Amino acid sequence: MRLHKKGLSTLTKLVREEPALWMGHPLKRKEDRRLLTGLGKFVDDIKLPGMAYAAILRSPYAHARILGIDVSKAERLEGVVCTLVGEEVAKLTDPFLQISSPPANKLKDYCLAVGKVHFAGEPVAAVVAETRSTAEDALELIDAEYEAVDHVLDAKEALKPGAPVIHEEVGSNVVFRGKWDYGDINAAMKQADKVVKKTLHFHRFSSTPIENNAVLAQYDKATGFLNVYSNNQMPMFCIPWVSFALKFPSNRIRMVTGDVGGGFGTKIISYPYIVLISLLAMRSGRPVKWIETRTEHLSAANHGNERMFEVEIPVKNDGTILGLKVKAWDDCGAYTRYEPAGATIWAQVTPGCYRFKNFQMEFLQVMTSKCPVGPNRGYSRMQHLWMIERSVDIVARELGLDPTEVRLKNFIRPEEMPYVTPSGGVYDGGNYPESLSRVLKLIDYWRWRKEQVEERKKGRLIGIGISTILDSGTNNFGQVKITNPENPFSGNSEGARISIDGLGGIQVALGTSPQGQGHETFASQVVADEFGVSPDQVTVLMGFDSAVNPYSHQSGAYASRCAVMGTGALLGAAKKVKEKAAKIAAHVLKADPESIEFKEGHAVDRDSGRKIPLWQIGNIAWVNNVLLPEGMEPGLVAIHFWRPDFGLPDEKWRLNQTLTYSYQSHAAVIEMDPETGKFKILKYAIVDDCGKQINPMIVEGQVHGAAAHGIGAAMYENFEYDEDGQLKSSTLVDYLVPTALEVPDLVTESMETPSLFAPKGIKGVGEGGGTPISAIANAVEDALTPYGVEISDSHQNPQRIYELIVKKRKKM
Amino acid sequence: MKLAKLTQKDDLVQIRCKVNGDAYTGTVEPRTLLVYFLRDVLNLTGTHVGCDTGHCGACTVIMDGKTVKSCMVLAVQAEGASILTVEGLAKGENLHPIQEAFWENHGLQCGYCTPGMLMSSLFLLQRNPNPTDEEIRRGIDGNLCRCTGYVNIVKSIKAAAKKMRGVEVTA
Amino acid sequence: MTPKKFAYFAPASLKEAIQLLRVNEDAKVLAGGQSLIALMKLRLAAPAALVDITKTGDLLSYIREGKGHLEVGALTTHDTLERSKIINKKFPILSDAASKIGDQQIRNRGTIGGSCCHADPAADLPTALTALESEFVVRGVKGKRVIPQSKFFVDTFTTSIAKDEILTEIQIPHTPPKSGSAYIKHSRREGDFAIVGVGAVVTVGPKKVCRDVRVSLGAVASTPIRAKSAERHLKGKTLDEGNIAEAAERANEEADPPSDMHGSRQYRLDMIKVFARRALNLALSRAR
Amino acid sequence: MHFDGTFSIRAPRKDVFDVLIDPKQISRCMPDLQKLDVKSKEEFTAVVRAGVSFIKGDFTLNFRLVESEPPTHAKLVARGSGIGSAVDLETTIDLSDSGDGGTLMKWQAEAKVGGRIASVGQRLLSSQAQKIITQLFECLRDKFGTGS
Repeated sequence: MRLHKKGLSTLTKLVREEPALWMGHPLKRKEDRRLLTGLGKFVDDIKLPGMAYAAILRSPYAHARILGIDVSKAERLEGVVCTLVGEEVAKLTDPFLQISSPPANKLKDYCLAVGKVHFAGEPVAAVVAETRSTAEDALELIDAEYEAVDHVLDAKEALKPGAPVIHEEVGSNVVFRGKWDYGDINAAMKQADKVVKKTLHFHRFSSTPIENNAVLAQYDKATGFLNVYSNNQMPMFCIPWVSFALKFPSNRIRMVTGDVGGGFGTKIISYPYIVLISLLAMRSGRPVKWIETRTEHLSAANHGNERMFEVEIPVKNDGTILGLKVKAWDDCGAYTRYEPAGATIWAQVTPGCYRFKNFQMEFLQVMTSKCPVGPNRGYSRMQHLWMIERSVDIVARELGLDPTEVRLKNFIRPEEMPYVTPSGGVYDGGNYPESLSRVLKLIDYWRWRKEQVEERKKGRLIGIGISTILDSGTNNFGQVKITNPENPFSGNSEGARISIDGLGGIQVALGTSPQGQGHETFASQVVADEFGVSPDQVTVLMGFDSAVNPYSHQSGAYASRCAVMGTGALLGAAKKVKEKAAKIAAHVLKADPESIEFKEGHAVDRDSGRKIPLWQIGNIAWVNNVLLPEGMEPGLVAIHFWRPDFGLPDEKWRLNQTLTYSYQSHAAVIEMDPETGKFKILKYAIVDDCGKQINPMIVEGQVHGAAAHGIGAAMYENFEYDEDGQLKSSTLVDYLVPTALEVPDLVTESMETPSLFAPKGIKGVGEGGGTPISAIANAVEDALTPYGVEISDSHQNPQRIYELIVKKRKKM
Repeated sequence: MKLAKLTQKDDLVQIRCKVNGDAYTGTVEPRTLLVYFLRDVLNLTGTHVGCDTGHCGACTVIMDGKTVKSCMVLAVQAEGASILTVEGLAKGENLHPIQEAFWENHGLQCGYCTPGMLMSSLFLLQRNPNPTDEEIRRGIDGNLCRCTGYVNIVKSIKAAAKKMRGVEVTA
Repeated sequence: MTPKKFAYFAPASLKEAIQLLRVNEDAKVLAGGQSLIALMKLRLAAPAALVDITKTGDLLSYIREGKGHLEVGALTTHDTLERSKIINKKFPILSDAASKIGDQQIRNRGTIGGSCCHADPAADLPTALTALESEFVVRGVKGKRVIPQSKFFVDTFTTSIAKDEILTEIQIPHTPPKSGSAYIKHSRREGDFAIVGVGAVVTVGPKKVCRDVRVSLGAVASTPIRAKSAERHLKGKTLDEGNIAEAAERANEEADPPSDMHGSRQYRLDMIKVFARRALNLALSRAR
Repeated sequence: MHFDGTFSIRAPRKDVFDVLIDPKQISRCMPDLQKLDVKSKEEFTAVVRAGVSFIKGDFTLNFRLVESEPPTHAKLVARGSGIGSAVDLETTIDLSDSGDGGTLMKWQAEAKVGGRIASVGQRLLSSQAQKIITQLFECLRDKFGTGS
């Protein structure tokens, strides 16, 4: 890993104290053999005896009253096991928990629409049949009658008096309205040489993992257990939703995940489907499998938050940004499945990487007749960071300065770390100016700037865009108390169990439920270092099983938390096991437990040099237990739950919302075809810093993936609705996921500034904050400098760019 | 003229084909997609389904020497065909050089697109043992990946090409 | 997603296939199936029967010289077309089009005949074949007939092939010496359906005068169409940048494009001009 | 989707109006009528087979005559479903004398299609809807022989 080594900063070298053997090593992943040979275990690969298949009928209307659903013809079809409609669901279940405050929390959400449909694609009925095809055949036989009512597709429209109300029980379409106000924005406005104003729009897209949502539910009458096999990303976090809706005891719900084909946040809010399929399993008495189709996924799983901004930026002529005043409208679609979390999570990164202290944000979250939103790689921060990074470039353009100059002028300096932001965030170390200067070097910024001028003379339009953003990780759930102080969540926690069995085998179980991030590998590396063994000697359980793995109800893979939280939990468990193992070893070796260390598969007495193999300690602990020290409990296993030191929001909503603040600088060079509005990326470079790296190969892979998502969002992926509220991009024909021909080669380099607060100096990585969305928007605007075109949308659709050019040409 | 046996919508059709070298005979509904025949009937669950329209490529297998999307082929169309799936790549414990290269170069993360990606890589390298980056990217343009940004996949295929040409790979 | 039920036939000869099409209500020919099966899975199409013509034993995949034209068997795959030396040399417009269809797996399986019979107005090969004034050989109960290109594409997804006829061959008339051809499309990603697809064939006479020119457009009407006004403007004129640009300005006169999220009607009308010019220039550069 | 048009018809207004509100007459102009069930003068159900080429299916449409001001104005609404999709159609017809003893017919149609067709057939939806609706009105016009 040459790049990785190059990326080591001086600071890191100074603090790199103990010689870690496996941490920092680009170890080949332990998961890969099964995945490469077709032996991965995804939900759809599981077959249970007597299993039947479910299919879901969905609303063709964006907003309509359900007049009646007749399933009799479907039920008569040979091979159909049972059906379920919304009216029955309303009797069998309670509405889902809501995390908003009144009146938005009056919203009634069920796993099938009850009385009314609220977006095109909403489930209205379900069928269970012997085969997938028969279930789909049966859907065609259901007669559903609707009466369309007015719908609303735009957040600002949805606020107007007389606008259709999506949920009557709420009384309006507002989910949340809040004002963050720090420093003195009015004074900043007065001080300013200029106030830059802009209206911006962040579009809808989603991470679209290649594996769609999947649920297999089995109600075991004998044990009274509900066994749920799914690819949910936070299986234990969704337990309250499942348990309360089904009125089913939580201690008899078993949640299992195996290999998961990507998540990126989109698999967090699949609880309505878990409840639906569980109901069907209970009704049919059979294990029931449901595999979401791609069309279902795109139209009804969840989209990323769409957001509109009105921005005012007071600046000095030298490029100093004095503050930021923003009004934001967040469109969360028809339900609040994980909202209004998104209405606060952006505040993790309130000022971005910049030093301004005056900040005011009025934030409105609004419901519309569109697919509900949910977490999506860079959840809620990327919209905000895009707005900030776009604003910085707009400031540079309006002041006639180079965008890098404005950034360098306003960046928080490394010597100011740890840096407390106006909103109470505590940045845990980093060197933003260095990150930027490295990426400029990597892409050869100044050469491109020269070339740009030369090429422009020849009619060739080159654009260079840069962006430096924060990639906050390990969230403090205290942030959701901002939208509803009654919410019973705060902090974060994760569990791990380590055991050394009677034959010396080390087994590890974690609460994190991975979707491709390589948890088996990183956990092996961390534990191997603790016990002085090779990662091969450590077995980490794959997936997650609530009957087997230790967990907290905050367990899961989301918010870039796994490496940090998992390591915290692993270190705690290892400490407990080591302490006990040391006592046993000391007892056998007649040594002081304090002088026992673990090396090369042995417990070694530092003083005498005598040693005892791990297997022998395990043997004594579990089997040969007469040899145990007097009074010691047999067994060599420990569970540890780790939590970072988090607080609660104060009266001004100041709060450190995450533990770690990784950051990345991106630079894109594009070439624009002004005749068509289409452009291509000529070069793309990234410098990331996620603190100390456990496995630099995995880190680099996460950086690549996050960048590809951002590039896809910036250039290809867009959920667009027609005037009737029908999603135009509900298949991969129109929802354009980039292929290998669209994603350019990504040149990467990394820095390693250890976190000042997280275990081992690790920081979360993987979301990338949607950086390419701003880097590319900035590059497009830069390329179009001769036309003076302004980019105010996050999606760079060729037609729109073309139209902007045409409009300017007419004026020229 | 004698017509092929007239079948009805509900009739099952017999098919014979070879999968990973083994001969199979079975009956299927005409509408059964090849991917479900492989997954549900033959229990070869390495071949995945990721979309409805033949865009994601997770279901890619090699049929009579060429990559096809097995969700866009009816099982009955595979009558008499010879099919290679991801399960047929490794020889016992020995991984195929392409599998090795993906492993060494972190060419996979969640692993869901990987089986299809491997099949496309094999087809590409059989045709073109020494592809350029551009040729590699074109060769896998029918396989979507959401985890890797394709960077390490391209790298893996390059490394696999070297291995398959017998050139030693230096780290 | 799975198709609705249908009956499946794999006739052992073309003759038998034709009979099956005749006697089965609502039967559809299955070749590569790369468009049909997707539509059946989405349950937008639900033919009662499929007649699979790939197992007839009749030779339908070939590229060979005929009398004054090149003959391409209907089951020739896009991949074969893309890689054919003779097509590359004589009709680069077809290699251009074939190489831009879908992706490698689709090109491995999709066929030229299937693409033509499917008659999607945004498809690449029909547009390219329109510029080439190809002819379509179909076989039916009464034997063989040849349909000229101008009569072949009738409407969206509709050709003039009768219910009990099968397309067996496409005949591509040879172009005179000093001809060049090209197909380019404007699409979001490389393999996507065209927002605008343009085929161009030019024949250069003495003093760089345009002896003949044909420009075809895809995705801008219910069938591929010819940009006749542009052709008329260029014929007999010197093939220089100015004249080509002027002709391209007229290329959208016959178009009546639809709108979708990738391109509005107006955008397509504007793009026709851009891509007509580019296709003509590329075709000209290939005229030797 | 909005469509409209104007026709001249060589027939008196009253005759034209009577045809336009007669379910039997109108339904004959619908594409590939499979079944007609007239419940009353104001209400009928038609099953039509519609689509593009082989992409077609049966649609069950419930029609209601919601406004009728003989012989000048009528409004007919239809709601129905087919191919996993919902269809809502609202057509308004206004008749006036064209001066030469004939009738000037102004028609407007507002069509809403939701569900499978709308979500996967966007590229073709509006042109095909236009085709079907225009054909329907042209057929009605042709019943009287074309005007000027």
